[in-house]
Amino acid sequence: METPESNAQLLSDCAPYVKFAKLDEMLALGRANSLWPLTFGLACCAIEMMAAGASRFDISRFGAEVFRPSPRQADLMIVAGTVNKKMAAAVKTLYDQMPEPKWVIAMGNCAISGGPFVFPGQYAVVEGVDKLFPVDVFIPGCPPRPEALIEGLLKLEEKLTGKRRWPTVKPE
Amino acid sequence: MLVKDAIVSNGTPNETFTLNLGPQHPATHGVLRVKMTMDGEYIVRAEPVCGYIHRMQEKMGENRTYAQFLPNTSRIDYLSAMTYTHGFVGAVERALKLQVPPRAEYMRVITSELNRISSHLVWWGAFLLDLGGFTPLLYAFDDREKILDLLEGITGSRLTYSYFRIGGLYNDVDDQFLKGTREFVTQMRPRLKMYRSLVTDNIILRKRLIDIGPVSPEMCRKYGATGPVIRGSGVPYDVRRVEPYSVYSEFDFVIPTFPETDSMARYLVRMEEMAQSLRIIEQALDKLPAGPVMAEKVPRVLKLPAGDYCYATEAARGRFAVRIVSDGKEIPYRVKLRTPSLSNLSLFEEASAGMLLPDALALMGSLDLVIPDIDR
Amino acid sequence: MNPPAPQPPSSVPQPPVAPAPAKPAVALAPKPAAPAQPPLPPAPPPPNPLAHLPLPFRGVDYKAKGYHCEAAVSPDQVVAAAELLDNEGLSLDTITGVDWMAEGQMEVVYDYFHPAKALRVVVRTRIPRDNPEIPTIHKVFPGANWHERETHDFFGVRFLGHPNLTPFLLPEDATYHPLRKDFTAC
Amino acid sequence: MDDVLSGDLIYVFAFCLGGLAFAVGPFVVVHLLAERRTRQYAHKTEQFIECGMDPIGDAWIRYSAVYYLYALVFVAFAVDVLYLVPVALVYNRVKDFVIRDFVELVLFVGILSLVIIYAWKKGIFEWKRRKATPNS
Repeated sequence: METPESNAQLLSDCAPYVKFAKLDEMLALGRANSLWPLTFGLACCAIEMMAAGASRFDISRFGAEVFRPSPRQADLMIVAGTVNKKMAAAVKTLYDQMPEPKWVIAMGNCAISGGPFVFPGQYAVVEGVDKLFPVDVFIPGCPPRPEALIEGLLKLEEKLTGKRRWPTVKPE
Repeated sequence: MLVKDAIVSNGTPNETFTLNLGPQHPATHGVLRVKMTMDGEYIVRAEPVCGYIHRMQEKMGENRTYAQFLPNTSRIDYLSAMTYTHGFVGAVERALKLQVPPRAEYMRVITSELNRISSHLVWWGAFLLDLGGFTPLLYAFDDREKILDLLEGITGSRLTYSYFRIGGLYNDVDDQFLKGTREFVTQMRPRLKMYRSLVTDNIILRKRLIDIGPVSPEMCRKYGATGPVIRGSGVPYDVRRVEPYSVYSEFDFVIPTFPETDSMARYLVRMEEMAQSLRIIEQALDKLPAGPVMAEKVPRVLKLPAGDYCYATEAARGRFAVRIVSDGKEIPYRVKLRTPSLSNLSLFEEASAGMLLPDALALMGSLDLVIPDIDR
Repeated sequence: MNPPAPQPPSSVPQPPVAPAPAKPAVALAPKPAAPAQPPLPPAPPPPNPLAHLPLPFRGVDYKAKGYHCEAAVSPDQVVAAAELLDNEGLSLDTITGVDWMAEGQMEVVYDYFHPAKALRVVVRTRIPRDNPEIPTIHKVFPGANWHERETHDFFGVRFLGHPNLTPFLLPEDATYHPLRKDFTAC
Repeated sequence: MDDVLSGDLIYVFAFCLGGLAFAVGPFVVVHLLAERRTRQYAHKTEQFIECGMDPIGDAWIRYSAVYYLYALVFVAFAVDVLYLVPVALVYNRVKDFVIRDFVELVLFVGILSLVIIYAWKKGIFEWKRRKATPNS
C-alpha cells in the first residue's frame, strides 16, 4: 500500500528546517550508536531478542540495550514475532506514536512474510510487516540467532552512517 | 479538556477509570491485553483479552500430515518446545501402537528436563524483571545459554527444536553432549544455591510475594489450572507422576508442593523443580541404554486408525494435552491442543479482584504465561 | 504396508449415529462390522471407575486411547454430567469441537482430569450442524468460560446462557468460524 | 559605590538571562534541528499512549487524595535537599564551627523528617482507601 517513493516523499516533508553537512553526519553517527529499541516482543523471536540483550550476546556493545517500553522514547522498532490481523492496528498505532528519526527492523520470517503461518486459506496472519509501514532491515530466521540480530543492527548503522564500523564476516 | 471543565465534570462518587494493560507492555511478556477497571491503585475488575497472537495452529493441524505438523508443535510454547513435540508425537505413537526404542525414550526425558530448566530460567529472569530487579535476568540467561549450546549441538536449533520424530528421535546423541550435560548438572547446583541466597532470601522479594495473589486449590480445580500453579496451592498434581508417560516412572524424583497458595509458593515450586530436573537428568544419564533411536518399521505414510487419541505431557507451565481425531486418512481430521497457560490465566480475573496493581502484576508473573500458548 | 493393528473390541470408533433423530440414541451404537481377520479373544473390558454415576460411562483402554472412561450423552445432559463430575472432584481439561460435516453433526467433547488420581474422563455429545446449540457449564466450571468462547469462535456453537459469547481469539468484529469444514478464507 | 552595585546588577541580570536561555534554548534548537513531523499510517500520533490501544473512557476523574499527599511528601523532601546544597558547599569551611554546623543540620533534617512520621501515621504509604471498593 506504500511504495518506496511515497515513503521517501513522506520522509522528505518531515525533514528539519535547518540542515548541516558535517553536523548531520555527526548526528547520524550519534543516532547509529545509540539505537533505543521499543520493547515489542511478540513471539519466539522475542526470546532471542532477550537473549541478545542479556549477558552473552550483549547488544549494549552497540549501544542498543536500553529497551524503552514507551514508543515516545524509542527510535527503533524491532518487530520480533508474528503480527496477526487483530494486532495490526496496535502495531500501526505504536509506529505512529514514535517520534521521527525512527527505523523498523523486521526480525524473523513471521515479520518478513508471515513465515511458517502462511498457507492457502489462512485468516489471521498479516503476511509481512512491510504491508503496514516501511521496514528498514529484514532479519531472516525462525527464530534468527542473536548474532543475526546484531548483524541487523550493524546493517541499520551502515544505512544511517553510510560506512560499516565492524568487519563483515565472510561465510567460508 | 480544560481544567475548568474538570471541576464541573459530573463524576459519580465511586469513579473508576479503565486502564489498558495493553498488548505492548513490558509486564505481559507478550501480547496479552488486560482491560483493567481501576479505582485509584486498586483493581475493580481485570479482564484479560487474548487473540493478539492467534496463529491458527489448530487450523494448520487439519491441512498438513502428521510429520509436517512437527515444526508447529515447537512454536506453540517455544520455551518448553520439547514437551509439546513429545505430546504430539506420543499421541501418534499411541494411535499406531509404535514401540519407541528405550534409548530414544531416555533421550526424550533428558532433553525435556533440560528444556524445563531453560524455561524456568527464562521465567525467573523475566519475573524478577517485573518486580524491578534487572540483574537476575543476566544470571539466568547466562546459565540458559549453556543449556542452549548443549541442545543446539544435537538438534541444530536454539529454541524451536522439533527434535523428536514419530517413532523416535531425529539423530543419535554424541558423547560430547553427554559429557557436556554432566558438566552442566554439576556446575548448575551451586548456581541454584547462589540464586537462593541472591534472590529467594531477599527481603524485598519476600515482601513482594508472600500472601500476594492467593489461589486456592478449589479455584485451581474449577479453572483447570495445572503445573506450578496447582502445585503452589498444595495439590501435588504432575502428569509425570499421576499419568506417567514415557519412562518417567523409572526415575525417583519429588513433586515439589507448597501449601501456602501465594505467589511465593509458586516461585518456590519452580525453583525446586529445577533442582528435581537436575536429579532426573543425572539418573537418566546413568541409565541411558545403548541401541537404536528410531523404531524399526515406521510406515512411510502415517494413516491413523479412525477414532480419537489423547496424550498428555507435563510442560514447564503445566499439563499439555493433544487430542488427535482421525478419520483414517493421512491428514488428521482435528488436532486439539490443550495448553496450560490458557487455564492458568483464566483464574486471573477472579484472583486479582481488589488487589493493588503492582501486586496483580506479581500474580500474573507468578502464573508464568507464554502468550502464544494461550492464543495458539 | 501392513494394515493398521485391529481395533481392540473395547474402544468403539465414532458411533455411526443415524442422522435422522435430533437426539442421538444414548444407548450404545450397534457393533461395527467385524474387522478383517477373526477377532482376537475379547480382552477383559477395562475397569469403569465411574460405574456408580447415573451416566452411561464405559471403561476405555488407557494404553490405546489416552483416557480412562467415556460417555456419549445427549446435549441437555451435559450440565448434569458436569455437576456429577464436579462432585467427584474432577477438573475441566478442555472443550473440543469437531465438525462432522459429512454426517451434518457437530460434536462437542468435554475433557476432565482428576487432580489427585489417574482418571481422565471424556464426555461427548452431538448437536445438529445447522443450529448448533448447547447449554453452558460455566456455572459449574468457571474455567469453561474461555473454552466455550473459543469453541464458539471456531465452530459457531452457541452456548446458551453464556455471559459473554463474544469472539475470544478472533478479532472483536469477526463473524466467520474458521475451523468449520466449509470455511473459505475471508 | 554604584559601580559595585551595577557590577552586581549585571551579574544578576546575566544569571537570569542564562536561566531563561537554558529554559527556552532547547525549544528553539529542537524546532530548528529536529524533524518537523513523524510519518504516520493510522493518524494516531497525538493519541495518548495506551499500549497500542485506543484509551477507553477519560482520565479526568476525581482521584483519591492519597496521590496528592504522596506527592506532597516528595515535594517536602525535594525542598529539604534544595536547602542542603548551599550547606554542603560551606560545610566545614570554618574549622571551629564544625559541631555547630552538624547540630544545625541534624535539627533541620530532624524537623523535616517529622513529615514522614506524620504521613506514616496518616496511612499514606499504605494507600489506605477512604471507603470500601465501589462495588465489592
